[in-house]
Amino acid sequence: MEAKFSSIIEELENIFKNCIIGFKEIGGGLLTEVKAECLPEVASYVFNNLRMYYSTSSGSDERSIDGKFAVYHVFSADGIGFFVLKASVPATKPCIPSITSKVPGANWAEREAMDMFGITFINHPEPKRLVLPDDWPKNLHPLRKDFEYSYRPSSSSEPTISTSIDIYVGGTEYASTLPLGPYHPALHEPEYFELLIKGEEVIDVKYRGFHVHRGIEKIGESKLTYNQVPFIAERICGICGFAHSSSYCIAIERALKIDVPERAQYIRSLILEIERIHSHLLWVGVACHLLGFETGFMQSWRIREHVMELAELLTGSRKTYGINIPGGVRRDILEPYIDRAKKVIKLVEDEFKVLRDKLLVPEVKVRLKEIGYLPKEDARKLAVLGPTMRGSGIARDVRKDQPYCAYRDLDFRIAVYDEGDNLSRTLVRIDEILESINIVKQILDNLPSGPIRTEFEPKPYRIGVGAAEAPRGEVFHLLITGERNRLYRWRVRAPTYNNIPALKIMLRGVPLADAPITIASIDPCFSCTDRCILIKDLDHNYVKRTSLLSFRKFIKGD
Amino acid sequence: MARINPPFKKSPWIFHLNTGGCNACDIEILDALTPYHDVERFGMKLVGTPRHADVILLTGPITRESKIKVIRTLLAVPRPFAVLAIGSCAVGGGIWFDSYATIGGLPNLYEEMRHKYNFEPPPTIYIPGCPPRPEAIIFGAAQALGILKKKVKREVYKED
Amino acid sequence: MLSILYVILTILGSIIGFTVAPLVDGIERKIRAKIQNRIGPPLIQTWLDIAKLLRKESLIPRTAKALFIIAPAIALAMNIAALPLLYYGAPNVLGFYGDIILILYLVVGSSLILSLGAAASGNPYATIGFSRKISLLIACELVVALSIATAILKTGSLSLTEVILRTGIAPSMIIAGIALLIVTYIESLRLPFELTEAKPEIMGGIFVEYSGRLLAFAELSHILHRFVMTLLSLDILIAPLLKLVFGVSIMGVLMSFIILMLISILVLIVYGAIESLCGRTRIDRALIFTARLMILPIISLILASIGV
Amino acid sequence: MFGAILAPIVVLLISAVVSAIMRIRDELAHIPSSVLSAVASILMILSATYVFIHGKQYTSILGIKLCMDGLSAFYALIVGVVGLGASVYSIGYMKRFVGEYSLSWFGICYSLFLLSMYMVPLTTDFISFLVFWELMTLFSALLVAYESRRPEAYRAALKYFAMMMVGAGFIIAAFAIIYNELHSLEYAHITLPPLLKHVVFAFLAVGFGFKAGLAPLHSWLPDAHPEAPSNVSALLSGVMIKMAFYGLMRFLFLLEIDFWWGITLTLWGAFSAIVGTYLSIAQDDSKKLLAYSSVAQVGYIAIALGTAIALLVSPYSRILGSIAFIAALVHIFSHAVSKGSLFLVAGSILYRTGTRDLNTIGGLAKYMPLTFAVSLIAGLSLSGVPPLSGFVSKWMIYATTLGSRISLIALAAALAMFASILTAAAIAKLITSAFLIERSPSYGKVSESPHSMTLGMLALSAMCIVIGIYPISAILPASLSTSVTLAISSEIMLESLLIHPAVVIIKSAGAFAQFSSLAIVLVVGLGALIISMLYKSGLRRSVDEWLSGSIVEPTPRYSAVNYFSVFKDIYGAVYRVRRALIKGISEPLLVLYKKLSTAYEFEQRYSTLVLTITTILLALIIVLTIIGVI
Repeated sequence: MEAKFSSIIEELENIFKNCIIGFKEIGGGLLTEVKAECLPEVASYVFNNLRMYYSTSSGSDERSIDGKFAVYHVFSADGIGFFVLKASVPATKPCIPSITSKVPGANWAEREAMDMFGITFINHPEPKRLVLPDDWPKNLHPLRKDFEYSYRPSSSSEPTISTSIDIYVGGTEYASTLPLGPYHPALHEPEYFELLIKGEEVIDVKYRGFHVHRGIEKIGESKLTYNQVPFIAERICGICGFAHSSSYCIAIERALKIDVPERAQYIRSLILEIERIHSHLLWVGVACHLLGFETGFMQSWRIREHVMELAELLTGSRKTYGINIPGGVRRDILEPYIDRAKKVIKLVEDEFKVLRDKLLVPEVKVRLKEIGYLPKEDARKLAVLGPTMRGSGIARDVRKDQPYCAYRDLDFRIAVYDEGDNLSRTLVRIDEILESINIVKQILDNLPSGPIRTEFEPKPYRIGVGAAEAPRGEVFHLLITGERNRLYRWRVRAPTYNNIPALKIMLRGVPLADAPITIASIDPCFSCTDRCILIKDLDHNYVKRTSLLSFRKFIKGD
Repeated sequence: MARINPPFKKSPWIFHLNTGGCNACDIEILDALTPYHDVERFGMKLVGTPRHADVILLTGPITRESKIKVIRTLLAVPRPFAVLAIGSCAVGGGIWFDSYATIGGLPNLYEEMRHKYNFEPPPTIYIPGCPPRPEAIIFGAAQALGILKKKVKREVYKED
Repeated sequence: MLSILYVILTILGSIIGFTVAPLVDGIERKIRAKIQNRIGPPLIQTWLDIAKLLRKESLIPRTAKALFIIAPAIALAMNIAALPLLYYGAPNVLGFYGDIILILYLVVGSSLILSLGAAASGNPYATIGFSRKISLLIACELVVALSIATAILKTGSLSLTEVILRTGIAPSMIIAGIALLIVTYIESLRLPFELTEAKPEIMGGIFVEYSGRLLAFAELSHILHRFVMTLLSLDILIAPLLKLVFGVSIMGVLMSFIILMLISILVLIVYGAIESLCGRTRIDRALIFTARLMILPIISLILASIGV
Repeated sequence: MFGAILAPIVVLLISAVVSAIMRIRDELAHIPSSVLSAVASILMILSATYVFIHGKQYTSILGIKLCMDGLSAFYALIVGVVGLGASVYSIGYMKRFVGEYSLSWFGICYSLFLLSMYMVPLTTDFISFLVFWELMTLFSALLVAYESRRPEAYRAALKYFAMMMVGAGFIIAAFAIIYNELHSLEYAHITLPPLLKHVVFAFLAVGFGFKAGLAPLHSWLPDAHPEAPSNVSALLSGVMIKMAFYGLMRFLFLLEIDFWWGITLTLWGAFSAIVGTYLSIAQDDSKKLLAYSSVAQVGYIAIALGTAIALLVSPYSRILGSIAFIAALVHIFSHAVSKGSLFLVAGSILYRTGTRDLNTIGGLAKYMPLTFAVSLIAGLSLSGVPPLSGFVSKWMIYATTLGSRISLIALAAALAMFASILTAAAIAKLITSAFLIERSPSYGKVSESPHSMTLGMLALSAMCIVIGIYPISAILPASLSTSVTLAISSEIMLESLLIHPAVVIIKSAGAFAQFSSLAIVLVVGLGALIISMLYKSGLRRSVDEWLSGSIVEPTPRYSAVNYFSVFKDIYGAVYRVRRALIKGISEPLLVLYKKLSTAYEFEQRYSTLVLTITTILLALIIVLTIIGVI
């Protein structure tokens, strides 16, 4: 790995001699430890001069290791691996310079670290709360190691909504606000957008998300073992859950240097592609629904039902398949099923091609064209991902750039459109469906034989990064292994997390009627974005007992 | 629990209320609307505002952030109405039943609403599963509406 | 003898209009379901819906004004009042000099009252729905006014019955009738033009705060409005032809009554089918479409003024 | 019985004198003038009734011969009805200005303004007509400039006055031509050579068009009406601008009417209706919105009058023509009461909230339920919703215009129908944004307007309902005055209508009886039935507003400026043309006007004096010039 990064290492050592503490190889990339005060310059150099694509940032409470808080900024060096910048500060004064002014995409990730770890980011443009509810006490940070995850503090204030994007541009005289959400028919998840409209034109938008913040990340950090995490990772999202469990597995396999059998790699790729097909078909349907085209919605979901059938055939369940574990997969695909799967995928392809021709009629195109424009440069700055990025003309795809599973051996192309409007994002997805069908066919034809999983020996304090191309873009997992078969730190970044801030650019000047479809055009998946699962400490299961008791009481009471 | 003979037996309009779920249940609900399962057969219709709703489909654990909004939504429904708690999370909080960011499942919410808002819980059907299949959702809905005759006697757990 | 038949037909037509309009809505839903490869709801579903809504409670938002409660009832009453004034294949005994204008004002007035009632809820979504509905109403009304002016100019009478009985087959009337039929489609807020409710955008727009009985009145009034407008445009387009073919004898009147009712149901069903093949348009595009549509009644007015 | 005619004059003169004396207790000065004006208004209504029953009455005062015939009586009736409402309203409303502006000054101007409006239709010769006409202009201008410390009001009055002077110039020119042929100052029929006849028509139409505020000549109206105190606005919009139609009706029929005059007036009216309503829906100022709507409504009257002229030319369509004439009068009446009450409503809002900006007020229906009810009744009446007065008059206009079988008139009628729905939109905007939409900060302390104001508004809006349900109450006086007016124009019509007035009345009234009873029974009966069902069931519950689950109040709410925005973009040819015109023509003029007005802005104290002197000078100059030229 270090060999691949050698030229970058050399360049950085020359320029930032005094800043860099050291380089270290990690699973899936290179870790560069820098002094905290140099962080913005190094990040800016990496982002602007080396043209690496920003991925995400993560805080970490490493007080039990070296008495420090650390921040990781992850960039993707396409074709080589991930480039991770690490800076740590003493626990007594957790202040780290912010890189948001240099790398705008880091805005949310830094604010999240602010919420969850209590790390202060110096010179952050919007140092506001992002993830936690507004009535959450100020000095309580859930991801710190000394926080008891099942602790539910009482409200510190009346519940209000503070919105996280609120930079109004000019011309707001007599403009009116219109709430969109949390329970709006255009959104199937609770999220709050506040549109500022003038007549029928949206002039600005505020956003308050993280209603689906269930607190995820601590389970792997505390009590779940490596093998249990994939199941909860799959429940981060009901649509692209398999991408989450896969990229978790990839990260841990890379961190612990496990060789996964080829058949398992192929099976993972197969399920990932099936997931992409059903998710994109779902999106096509929802887009039709938002455009008021109910027939399109019904027809694309009718086709999607075949894909669900296919998934059930191959994995045993319609979704949340539960077949991923570190080191391979749990369930093999039997020979007779492959023939049936081939038939189904052929059917899907034929029916979808008919639907595609019927969907892309001029009247639909008019509603999509030149609406929700996201320029290429803004897309890179905000580090948007997936079809949103490819619709703005950036030809990136984790499957090609950081190959994982069986993608190195498969033949496929990346769909890219340059216009950056809703139509191009739609076309990207439609092309990707056909491309995925193609990949599924290839895998079904060339499924190698052999074992499907391998055993491994866990080691503590290894860092691994894993990324998988989910339907909505790159799913990214960063993890640090811990003792007792458990994770020390687990950071999950879903694509929508990077895509939502782009909405403030996309929504400006859009007619009100097109606001829902523009929001939908990034295919937002808030449950991924809001993830952060904190799972209960098994040693203190009294909470569970009381909770169950109340449930029983409830049933009895009726 | 579900002793209902509601006026909306023949035309239950449903409102989809995601209280913090992972989308899997939500998508299975939408799936139930589409050609394979087509719940419009029973007059079911997805409506956009709780004002028009007869049945609330509730998915996901109730998170701390969305709690107050869920309460407002439940108070915005004209009576009589029924609630369908879909998926393990809605039924009892699922794997996040005791996380700091949630208050657990629907029963916990009811308890809080009883105390704070003097809210008498409507007839509620619990459909577990992660996610429940569309068939299960339709079955539960049919039971809630009394379209389906129950062949099993209702039993209530008693603590001795 | 004949005049008794006329009375009976008018009353019968009104009753059929009232009962069948929601049933036709059921047929539309069934057809839509078929196009979407579904089974669809039973035919009487719309009546079932209304019956259910009548039995549910109505929630009144604290921001609402009294108009919110009264408006749906008045709108419904206005639409019902318009029903017996229409032409049902037989000369309308309730008709009088100027009834066309009364019908128009009743129909427009019902829309106006209903949207004012929605705005009275104080809800911002309803306000946007209100603004859109009035915009669309104005745009449509220009076409309607020009078409009706053609019909009246052609015959010189302001009585619907006389207009129908006096005209033969005139190109200007046919063009005006077609323009009316198209504008009826727009004004009945069917799918490309279903902008005032637009669930994914403004959550049901003008209906967002209505529930229970009030919603039932609003829905019923909406459905009746569709029927009245459709029958009015068919009266201008088809009825003169029917009268020419069947005359005004007992059999002829009965025949034209039946055919007129069947055609209006058929037209409504065709509308429903068109609806299922369309996506929603935007308010600006809808208004541009309506503005372009103005060419038809202007042509018809010119034709009528040169006596064609 | 000359006492009947003279009584209001005497009372109003007393009122002016008392107001002048009340200068010593200025804060109460508005009460005697308002009460006496109200009494005078009642006397006007009585004298009008007397004339309707007993026929034409003559009298003279200071050597000026006065005559109240059917047409004058009809105008006296309108002045009386609107004057009564506005005067009662003044008792409460003028408290607004206590200590700020002189109430005694208001009392003088108000009484004399009412007096001059009453006098204009009573005159029998051109000179006294002009005198009272100019007095009416003068006193109305003084009332517009009442809040003289506000530069807007002062400028509006100046603009109004300047434009009226130009209009008067045209009228005087027409009179001069007539006098040249007639060699008498008394009104009498005259036959002019064709070219001269058309010139006289053009001069009269333009001259009175200025006063009526017909579309391209309207620009004073949306400035002057909002700036005047609201009770005066009601009189300005309700009565004064219609005096122009009195002039047209009186003088056009002295000449031999021409078919194309009718067509011209009709198309001009349609143009004014469209432009007025278009501009009306674009306003965010409650009184400006109403003022532009007045521009549209005088368009309707012009349509009706034009149709009447076009139809009366041919002997075959005399009856329809006279119905069109009646329609014009009924619309004058109907618009007077509905627009009058709407201006009073706007005044009440202003009185309580202190603003006319629709963007900043809202949700008043809860606090001012009676005002809201008045606005709803008057607004729906103005939009022509049955069964209210506006429907009656508009129905008559459509019936005659569409029934005329003249395609240009039918086109105008179609445009008028369109304008009518635009009016509805404008009124809906007014009602929605002022009364219905919630707005924060909500006016928690706003209460219903004082009793006298409410009474004035209710009285006027009650007339909307009365005329709507018993159209005969407006049609009877209108047809009586029509028979007289048309008699002046043609001897044959006089005989036939005098002998058979019932023909006209029953033919139209009978149909009204039929449909209004039907509509009333169905709408009111069914509505009441359904509402009673609702009340009985008890299935109602008060809840919070549904904002898609959001727990924050959307602030600001949908403000008035947002209404119909897309419509205004796409159907906005009117706005675009107007913008182009303003850029090309008005702006250079505006520069000149601004220079002039700054020149006049010296001592505020002397403003009224300067205004008066300028007026007289200007009038003299114009009269002399025109007479000298001819």
